[in-house]
Amino acid sequence: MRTIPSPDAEQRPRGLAAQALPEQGRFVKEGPSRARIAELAGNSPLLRIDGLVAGYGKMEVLHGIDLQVGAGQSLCLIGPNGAGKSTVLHSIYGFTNIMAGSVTVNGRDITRLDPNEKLRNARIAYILQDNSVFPDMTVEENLWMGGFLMESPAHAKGAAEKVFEHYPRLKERRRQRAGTLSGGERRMLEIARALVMEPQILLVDEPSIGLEPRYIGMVFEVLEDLQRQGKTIVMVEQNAKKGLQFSDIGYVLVSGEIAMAGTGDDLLRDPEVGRLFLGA
Amino acid sequence: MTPILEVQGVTKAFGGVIANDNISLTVPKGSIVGLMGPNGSGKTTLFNSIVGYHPVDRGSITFEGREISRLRVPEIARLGLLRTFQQTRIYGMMSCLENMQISVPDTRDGLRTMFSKVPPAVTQQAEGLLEFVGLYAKRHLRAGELSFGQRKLLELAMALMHEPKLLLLDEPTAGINPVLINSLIDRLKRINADLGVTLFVIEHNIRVIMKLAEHVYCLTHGQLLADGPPDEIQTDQRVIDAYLGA
Amino acid sequence: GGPASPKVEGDTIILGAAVSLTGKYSTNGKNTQDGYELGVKRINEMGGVRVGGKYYKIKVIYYDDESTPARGAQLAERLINQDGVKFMLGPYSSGLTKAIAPVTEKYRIPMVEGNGADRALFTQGYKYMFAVLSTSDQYLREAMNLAAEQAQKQGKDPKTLKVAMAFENDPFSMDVRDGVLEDVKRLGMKIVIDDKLPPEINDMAATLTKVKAVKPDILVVSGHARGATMAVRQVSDMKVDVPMLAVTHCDSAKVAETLGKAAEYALCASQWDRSLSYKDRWFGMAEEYAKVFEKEFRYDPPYQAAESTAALLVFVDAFERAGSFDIEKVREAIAATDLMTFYGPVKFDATGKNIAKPMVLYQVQDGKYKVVAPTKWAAAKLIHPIPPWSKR
Amino acid sequence: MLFFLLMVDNLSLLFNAPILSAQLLVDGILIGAIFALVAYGMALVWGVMDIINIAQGEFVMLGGYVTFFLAAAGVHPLYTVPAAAAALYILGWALYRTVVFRVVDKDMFISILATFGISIVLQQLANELFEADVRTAESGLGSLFFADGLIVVSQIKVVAFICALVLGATLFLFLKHSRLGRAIRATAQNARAARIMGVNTDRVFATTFALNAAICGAAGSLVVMTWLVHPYLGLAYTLRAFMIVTVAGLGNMASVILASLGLGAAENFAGFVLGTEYQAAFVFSLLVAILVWRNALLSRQRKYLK
Amino acid sequence: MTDTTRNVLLYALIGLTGLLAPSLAPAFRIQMALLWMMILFALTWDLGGGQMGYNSFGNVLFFGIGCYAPAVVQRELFFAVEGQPQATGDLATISPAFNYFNGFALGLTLAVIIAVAVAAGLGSGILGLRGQYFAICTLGVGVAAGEIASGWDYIGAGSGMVAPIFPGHPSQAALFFYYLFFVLAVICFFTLKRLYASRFGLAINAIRDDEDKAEAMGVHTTRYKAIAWCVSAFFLALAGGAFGHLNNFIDREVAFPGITFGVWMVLMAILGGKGTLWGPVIGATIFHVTQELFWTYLLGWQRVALGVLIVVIVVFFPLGIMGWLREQWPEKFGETVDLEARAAPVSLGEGR
Ligand SMILES: Nc1ncnc2c1ncn2[C@@H]1O[C@H](COP(=O)(O)OP(=O)(O)OP(=O)(O)O)[C@@H](O)[C@H]1O
Ligand SMILES: Nc1ncnc2c1ncn2[C@@H]1O[C@H](COP(=O)(O)OP(=O)(O)OP(=O)(O)O)[C@@H](O)[C@H]1O
Ligand SMILES: [Mg+2]
Ligand SMILES: [Mg+2]
Repeated sequence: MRTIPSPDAEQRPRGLAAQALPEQGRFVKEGPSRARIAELAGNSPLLRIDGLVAGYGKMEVLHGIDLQVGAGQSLCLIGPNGAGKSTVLHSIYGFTNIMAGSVTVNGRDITRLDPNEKLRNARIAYILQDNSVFPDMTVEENLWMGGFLMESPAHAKGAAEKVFEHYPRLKERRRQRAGTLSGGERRMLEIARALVMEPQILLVDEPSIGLEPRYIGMVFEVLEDLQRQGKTIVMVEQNAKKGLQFSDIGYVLVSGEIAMAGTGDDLLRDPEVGRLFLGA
Repeated sequence: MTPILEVQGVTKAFGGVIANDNISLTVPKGSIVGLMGPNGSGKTTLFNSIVGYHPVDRGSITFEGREISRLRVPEIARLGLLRTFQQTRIYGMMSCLENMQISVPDTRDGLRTMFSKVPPAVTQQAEGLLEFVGLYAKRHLRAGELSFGQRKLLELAMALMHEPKLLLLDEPTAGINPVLINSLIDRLKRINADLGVTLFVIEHNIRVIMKLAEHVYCLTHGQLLADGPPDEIQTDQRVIDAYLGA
Repeated sequence: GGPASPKVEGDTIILGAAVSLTGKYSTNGKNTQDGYELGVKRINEMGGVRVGGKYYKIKVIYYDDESTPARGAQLAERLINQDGVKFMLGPYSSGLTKAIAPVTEKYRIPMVEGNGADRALFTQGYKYMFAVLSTSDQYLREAMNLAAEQAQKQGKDPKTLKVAMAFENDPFSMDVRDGVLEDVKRLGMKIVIDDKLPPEINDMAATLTKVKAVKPDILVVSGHARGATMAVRQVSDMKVDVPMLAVTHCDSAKVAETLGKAAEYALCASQWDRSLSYKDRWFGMAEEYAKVFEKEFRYDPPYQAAESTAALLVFVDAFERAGSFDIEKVREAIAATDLMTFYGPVKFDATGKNIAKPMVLYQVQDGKYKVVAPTKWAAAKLIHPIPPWSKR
Repeated sequence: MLFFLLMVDNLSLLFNAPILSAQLLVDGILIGAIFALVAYGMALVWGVMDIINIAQGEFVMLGGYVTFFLAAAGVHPLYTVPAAAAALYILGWALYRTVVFRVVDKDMFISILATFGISIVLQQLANELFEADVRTAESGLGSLFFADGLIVVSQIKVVAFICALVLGATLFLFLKHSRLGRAIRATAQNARAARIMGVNTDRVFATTFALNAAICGAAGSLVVMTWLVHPYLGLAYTLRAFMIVTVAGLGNMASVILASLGLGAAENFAGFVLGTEYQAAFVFSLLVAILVWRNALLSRQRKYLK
Repeated sequence: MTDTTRNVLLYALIGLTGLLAPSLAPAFRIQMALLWMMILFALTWDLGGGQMGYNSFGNVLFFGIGCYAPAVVQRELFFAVEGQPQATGDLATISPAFNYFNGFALGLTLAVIIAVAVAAGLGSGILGLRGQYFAICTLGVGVAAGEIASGWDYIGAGSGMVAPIFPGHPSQAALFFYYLFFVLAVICFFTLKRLYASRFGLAINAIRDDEDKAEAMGVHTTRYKAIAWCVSAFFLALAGGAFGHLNNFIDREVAFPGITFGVWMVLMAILGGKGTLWGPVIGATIFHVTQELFWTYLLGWQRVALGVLIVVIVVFFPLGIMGWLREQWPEKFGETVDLEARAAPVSLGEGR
């Protein structure tokens, strides 16, 4: 009989993906105060979430989230699988069932804005976690779709050309159907597409999924570049070390609640965070 | 060591793109072999060729000494060669537990097993595995309601449930929490050691591949660039240039 | 099953009918219902039916069978079981009648019908079903005879005549076809086309192309109202030249009115016509019936309506002669019917069909339906052969 | 027995008089053009909204009635084609806003059910309001004669054919190159991603559905001028459109046209040789055979039809 | 335990109602018999369409075979009534009960054999098709079968054929067919219940959710699909046989009612909630009862009302009634999250 011995908690935390560890739960109880959150955002938030309760259908996933990020700042959400990180981004964009709370940009309430108005009216772009290319369109057409809101198709095409310059690999494949791209190529296309409209706020859900090491570096360079141009970035990243290194602010999300908030570097240095969330 | 899988001169082109160019490699029985390479270098394509998703243009693929390059997907799967998908695939409307229960192999499917209820032992094992990937609490939820990473974990658990002879994993840790990755590696190693499941793993995460694999193949532009033990590969200049970066 | 005695509420005797208010037969189903309703109205206005010294009004319960046989059978069950109806009026079409007759027979409920003409109805040994109309094989026989006659007049042997047939694949039209086949055999003619039109057909181009190719002397078509419209319209569109075109249902399809010149010279089989000199005590002459009907429903009564009214009259007559609503007595009275109506004579043989009334044949001339056969009733002379399209 | 004799006769007739084949082919292709219109619309709605519109045939029927009533009121039937299209566009829009928008993101079968409900309602309302009489409208265009009058082509069918081609080409160019067209395609492939790009998918859906209804309305207008119209006409068109779209696939307008014309011709030949009673049976059996055969071929390449 | 008791009570209640219904409302026997038939329709359609994701529009094919086969057997063996102009006479005397039931039983057996054979034969070809290709093929098969039946003289072609009349009083006939349909529906229900509880149920669900994945996991998809299809054919053939004899008159429209029964099957299953065991039962009941009410009270407008009803239901209960309930109270359907619970330690390799 080949029995797998029950591993000790040190080595293999139980039910990590689904719920908080007992230790993680401790964080939740001591979740950051509003003041701390505001302070991290320099007390002048561009994007702000207050008391957000949201979920899918009847199921409540987020239980009162506060989040603030200032203009030109970057924020990284980390946490176990299923903690609700993607749900936060979904909620900002309006893909979830929002039961309470509000999302504001520049003081303007956008909670009830339709998803398709977010880019036009709030200049928020979103890179989804799961596959979102238009598979039966060519790479080129996918990029043109990125510029759908521009005044004319010619504008969109021009903008797409500019983006192509940064992504030679996509350029090589510009007439290939997007559905036939490899996993990493798709990811690149999705990222590139979100940049066409030059958004003010960028929501990025795990940009590095499926990317080769060199490209991960490259993606973070691109993001850095964007931030330098004054864009605000909210990111989810499982590659938490990279994410926190990059970000000004880091939040730890556990079981639909903010467990910790701090500057990226603070969190990186915190040994508890390291042990429980970075897998160090 | 006897090879369980032998790929010989496999070539696969899509129109102009040659995704696999004359690739030959072997996976020894009972080992853990890694496959890495830049995006679009043809890793997933190779997996697809092996498990029968499309016909190969040229070359031969043998599994336990048996030519399988002409067989169809379910036939190959029933030989004990299983794969997970890079773009995760689970049975969305079924509960997680049911997803696990149906993943028990079909090989001994007489009419009787077909119509019999799921044995308690199977359920127990399914629950155990779910517990391991942290989905036990959600075992009665529909799999379609899981988060991205949870789906990935479920798919992996399903593959483990099957206990195949050879398991091809396509980026099993992409999008998985780092803490969990550690124990996954652990678990995969144990499965390999205790149950003799041979593993063939695509990974971009260097840390994972270094910890896991005994032997690594590296592809670029559809061609085999290098192969060897992990530490050798990690320091191979060609691999660094083509893939790892400085 | 329901109450043992016939359904009489106060001084009203209740009859039941399933008719096609929706579905493919709904035009003719409506005609049928209107026919019944006119009869009911007239009888009730005249005081009702006198049975056993007392006057009873008449009422009919209707259901919509949606032109589907299965529904028809269920509705008959419902009328008999739930509504307690003991006397039934027929539905529209042979198919529906075929579906309902086994039910009425099973429950021994007398049914008088005016719209099921397929001969197969009368070979089942049904004892409770009576039909006031001529059987469907009769519809186009007159046309075949005319064709033979005309051939002889021109000094041709009728045996040289080529016949093209296009019949809807339903019980009624199939029996029309059988009638034609029998005559073709009798007269020694040759069949060159034998197409069966599926009920949902909307286009006859394939058949008509064949007609153009084989140049028959007679083209016979039967397919209820839709078949008539389609045939007449497409023969004209495709400029198909045939010396004789004979169709059923063209009066209820109003081909002369709606298709104008295209309908000219078409022969139409009819059970009845307003110009006939039949007469009864309820409506008077056929023409008077037609006028009352027009006034009530604002359209020319097609024969389907007249038949239906006649079916009701048969019941009225039988009730009065039986002097009771006893089912068996009424059945016997119906079987012994020998009645003259505005619609024509009614007398049933042992199988329940009316053997007393002949069919008539119209020809569309100058946009009007003119009776051209049988000679006894003819109001106009047959124009034969039909001039080719190039000369029209 | 008689059946087989006649069938052999029919075949030899075709061999002896090839001109008949020409007539059948021409007729079939012209009929096919009408199918093509209806099928386009279906493919569009199916592809973009993931809805199989069962009320397709009812739109055709209503378009026919628009023409019929306008013609009865004295308008020349040919001028009523745009009117029918416009009327149906409005109806399509209204239906989307009241019913279809609620089911558009649901399982495909839900939408089948909803549009089936709509189709019954439209059909029965037509039966109640317009009566079940069979109606036609006379275009007054007459016919063209070829080969000494052996081939007759009614001009209205030619008009229908040209309409179908022009509409098809326009639609193709529109989808391929216009902004809205690209938005429609993007929505079809990944609605959520399209929304993120700022596409108002709801409006795209409404437009698509209304556009489809308009196309069907135009087709119906042509139908009543060529053949006839009655409340129960719809099913035949829905079925054929469904068939065409399945064979031709969703994305490809050219193959929709080809399949439609092919279907028209196949029906005509089958009707001629086998008799109309086996026309439908033949066409449907052929369909099954083609699909099974194609699938079998693909399965050798480890693929299947999709 | 409480759950089981509740279930047993529920079944007992329904069973009892089913058994007593014909005596409680004798006038409605036929309608109630048809209710059971509708339930059977919805259940068998759901087996393919709901549970397996193979949406068939051609299930009437098996129903049609079922209609015709016993009628043909009756005609050939015992009752020379149909289509023979010479065979007149008293129906009561040429329909002795013994022959009637013998012929009927024989006919049903034949119907089942043919239907299952046809299902197996056709299945090998068209079950390889997916999605809409499968749907259109089944539609094609259903239509073609109807057309062929209406051209085939042996079974009466377009004129149809007549099954012998039930030997005995009509009310007995109604009773007989009522119980026949009742028993059929009950057997069908429990058969499916048992099937869904087994590996078979999981397998066809997996095929529905992602057939590629199921294949890749080595599930014998072809075998499961064929079996599901044959089970549908089996029950539909029996239903058809009973209906043909109940209706007496059989023609293409009765036997291959593609746009009535054929569509209703789908409607009822979806209305109740496809992919569930009870959904089709509930859907069929609601559909049948409302339909009958509309027929009675909305003469001529009943189809309009039906259409509106369908639209309204679909708009407000897009997941069907069971689906809606499940969404409202997921926990009642076992969709629970128990954060505290933990599984027993696993022992690999001991699972089976
Ligand atoms: N469509 C859905 N319907 C119902 N529940 C959902 C749905 N999507 C996600 N959930 C649930 O919401 C919770 C949070 O999901 P979310 O996708 O936000 O997680 P996450 O933190 O992004 O995880 P991951 O790292 O795996 O992507 C999960 O427990 C999941 O089960
Ligand atoms: N069906 C197809 N048609 C055309 N080209 C294809 C097709 N499938 C894959 N390709 C191309 O083949 C190349 C190899 O793709 P593959 O998916 O095997 O890459 P990969 O090594 O798995 O990359 P990644 O790490 O990004 O997943 C890519 O350039 C891709 O664009
Ligand atoms: Mg996520
Ligand atoms: Mg890959």
